[in-house]
Amino acid sequence: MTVNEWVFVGLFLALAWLLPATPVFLAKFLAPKRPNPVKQQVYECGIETEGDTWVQFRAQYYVYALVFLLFDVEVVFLFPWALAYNKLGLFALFEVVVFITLLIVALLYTWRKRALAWSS
Amino acid sequence: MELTVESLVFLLFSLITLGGGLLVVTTRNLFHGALFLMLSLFGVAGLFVLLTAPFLAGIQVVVYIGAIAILIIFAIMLTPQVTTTQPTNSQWIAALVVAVVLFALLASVVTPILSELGAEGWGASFTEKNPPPVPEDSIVELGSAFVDPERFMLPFEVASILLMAALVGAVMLVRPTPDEEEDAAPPEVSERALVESQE
Amino acid sequence: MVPLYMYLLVAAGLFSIGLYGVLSRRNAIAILMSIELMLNAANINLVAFWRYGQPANVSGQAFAAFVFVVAAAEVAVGLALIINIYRRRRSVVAEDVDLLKW
Amino acid sequence: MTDFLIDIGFSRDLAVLVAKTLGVFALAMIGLVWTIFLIWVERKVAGRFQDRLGPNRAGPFGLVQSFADAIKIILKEDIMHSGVDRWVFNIAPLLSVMAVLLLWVVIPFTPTLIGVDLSIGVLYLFAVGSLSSVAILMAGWGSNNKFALMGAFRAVAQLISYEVPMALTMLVPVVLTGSMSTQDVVFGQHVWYVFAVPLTLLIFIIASMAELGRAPFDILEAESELVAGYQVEYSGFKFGLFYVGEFLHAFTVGVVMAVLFFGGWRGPFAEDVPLLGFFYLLIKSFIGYFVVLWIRMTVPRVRVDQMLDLGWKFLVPLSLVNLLVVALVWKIIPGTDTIDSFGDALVPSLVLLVVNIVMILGVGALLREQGRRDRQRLEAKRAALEPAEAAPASAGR
Repeated sequence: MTVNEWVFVGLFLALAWLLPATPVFLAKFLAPKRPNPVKQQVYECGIETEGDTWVQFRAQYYVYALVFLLFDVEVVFLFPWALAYNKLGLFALFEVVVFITLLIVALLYTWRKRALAWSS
Repeated sequence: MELTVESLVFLLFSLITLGGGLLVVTTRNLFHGALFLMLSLFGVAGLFVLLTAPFLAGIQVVVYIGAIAILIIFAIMLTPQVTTTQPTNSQWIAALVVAVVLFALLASVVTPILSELGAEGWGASFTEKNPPPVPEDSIVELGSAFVDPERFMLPFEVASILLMAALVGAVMLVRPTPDEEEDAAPPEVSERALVESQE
Repeated sequence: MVPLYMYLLVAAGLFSIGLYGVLSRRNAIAILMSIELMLNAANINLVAFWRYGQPANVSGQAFAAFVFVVAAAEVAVGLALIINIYRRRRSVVAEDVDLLKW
Repeated sequence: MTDFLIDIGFSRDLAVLVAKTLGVFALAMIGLVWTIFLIWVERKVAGRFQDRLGPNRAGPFGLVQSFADAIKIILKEDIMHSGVDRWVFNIAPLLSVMAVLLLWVVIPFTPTLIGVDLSIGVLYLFAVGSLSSVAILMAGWGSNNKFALMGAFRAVAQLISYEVPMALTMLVPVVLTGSMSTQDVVFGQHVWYVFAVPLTLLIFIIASMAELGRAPFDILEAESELVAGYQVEYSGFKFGLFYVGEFLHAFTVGVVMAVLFFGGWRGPFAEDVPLLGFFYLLIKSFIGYFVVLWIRMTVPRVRVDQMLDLGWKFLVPLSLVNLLVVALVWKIIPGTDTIDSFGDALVPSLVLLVVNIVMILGVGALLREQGRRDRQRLEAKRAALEPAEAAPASAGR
């Protein structure tokens, strides 16, 4: 395990910004720029926009993000387990079954409480 | 600290981390705050890579940037005070003083500045520079440690229980309250209402 | 490599910034974000001590991984609380929620 | 390359750095130019599916068409309407391209040619993939447009719903290989994993279709409801970048699928003639890419609630069970921890295949049963609605 292999990733990260940014920068000079008030309106199919952009979002979105976050953490813990799997015994598998079952119980709870239903 | 490529990269990521952090606590716009939080946490992931812990860097990106920051943005959208004219409370000066004093204290403890100035027995010496290399199979080792009954088996299962409890608790809290459910009538009822109104 | 105290210094700085945020911000979500910064400062310390102390022993990495779990649970429940309070009181300012104060 | 640079007088570190930079530049540049070609492929294939010719005027077979489009789009006016969040609005398209380009770092092209063989390769693929939702949120917020923001939220809800099953299916090759490095995963496939764990591949295809945000999962664009989702306010080359990101992502899905399940560069003589391995990978990727296009052209869009239900109530539990079953079988069969030839891998793979077929049949039966019950319930509801006396439909809750 060395740090050096990440040099490539670091360089790529920098370049992956620069390469797409270059044409955008070029377009600043090549493209016409003739703004007018109508053109600069927010596009809402021709109807003038009303009120703030911010509208009340439904709590449903939050529930999905919530379930996702907790399952994400779980998956992250499964990665080293999967990596070491060939060196482990059956007992390790049993532990992971318990680990996953607990989260499935939580998912079932969410499901039963109808928190996962899109239309209430 | 001599100037090498590694120390330059370290400085870059430290700057990203600290700069992002500063912007998080000072910006007026909460959405920008969440984006700066991502930037800062990305810097931390970079520091993890420098510390030869690529696995932790990976989960830093997955968990913090990919999930926690998204959750925070969703929560910001659910509570409409995204921009405030007054982001800080009345005690911000005191808070600033406390933070600066704490930083000075911590810095004086962890760095050898004070002992160089001649103060004996104040700071610990964390001047370690050349630690032994990390073993190749560090992540495999981590995987076995998680399920080893002698090591982290119990924390591993407790982590799962904690996640379960957090999910159940949080879902309890954000479930639509009864009066909100009345607003959004279930489709079955509305269909019935439609039929009844046609009569 | 960079000497250990540089990492500790960065962590101390991040922790202080987070502390300032927790003490001074009014919006509860901003306070939560500052707490995340403090948790990350702790994580930098854990990993740095692991790397410079005993890299052959994975305990430092394991601890950091468990901090991720705690952070995730904390954010999930914390934000759910904030959303719930917002529904009841139409406010996310931490000072307004003072029902249990003295 | 490095040796040559040292010969002409560079210092060792600098030579490595220059060589790496050139490699990075080549990989990223090829990725981007490749996209322009992919747009032509996609339009041609889409044309054939819809009984049209597709582009055929500019150049032979219309090959130059997309290059012309690319030049044209740079010359388009870049409209920044009032109230945009300038920085957020400008960075979002760059980030969306970057999130896809970065995936190419760990793709093994031949036994020897790979950007960099990271020890956490598969986790890296997962981590970089999760960045695209950030780009979408930024685009939605920066646009200062209700439709864009709403589209972004739907899009992110979709992406995160399918990220969990995606990661769980990526874990299966890791379990089978015992390594997270993508190169090791390819080396480990003495029997291609598609022949051992076809169910995993199916889940992976569905999840990555959803990650792509294309039909049948193109709810995030939903032209008729959200105008164009989070891209609505973008014009000129910034819009083009979203386009590039999407097309490149579609092909990248094919490549990742080939690497994880179809043996990557594996094929006859690939280990002796590296170039051959590259062509094998290309062919396999194009087959995967064609399947993605095929599904896009033939399956109608699903509803939001159907999409979320499919993710959380079907794919997540299924992929968890699938992972555990594969792990269990892998542990029960003796000798799976020391596989290094086709002969070693044959028997375990056959057992896994049988188990997988049983699972697929079981899941199919379950789905059929569920579908039958759903239809009955709908029939009952319709019957109850016909007469004036409406049955209390919500009694079940």
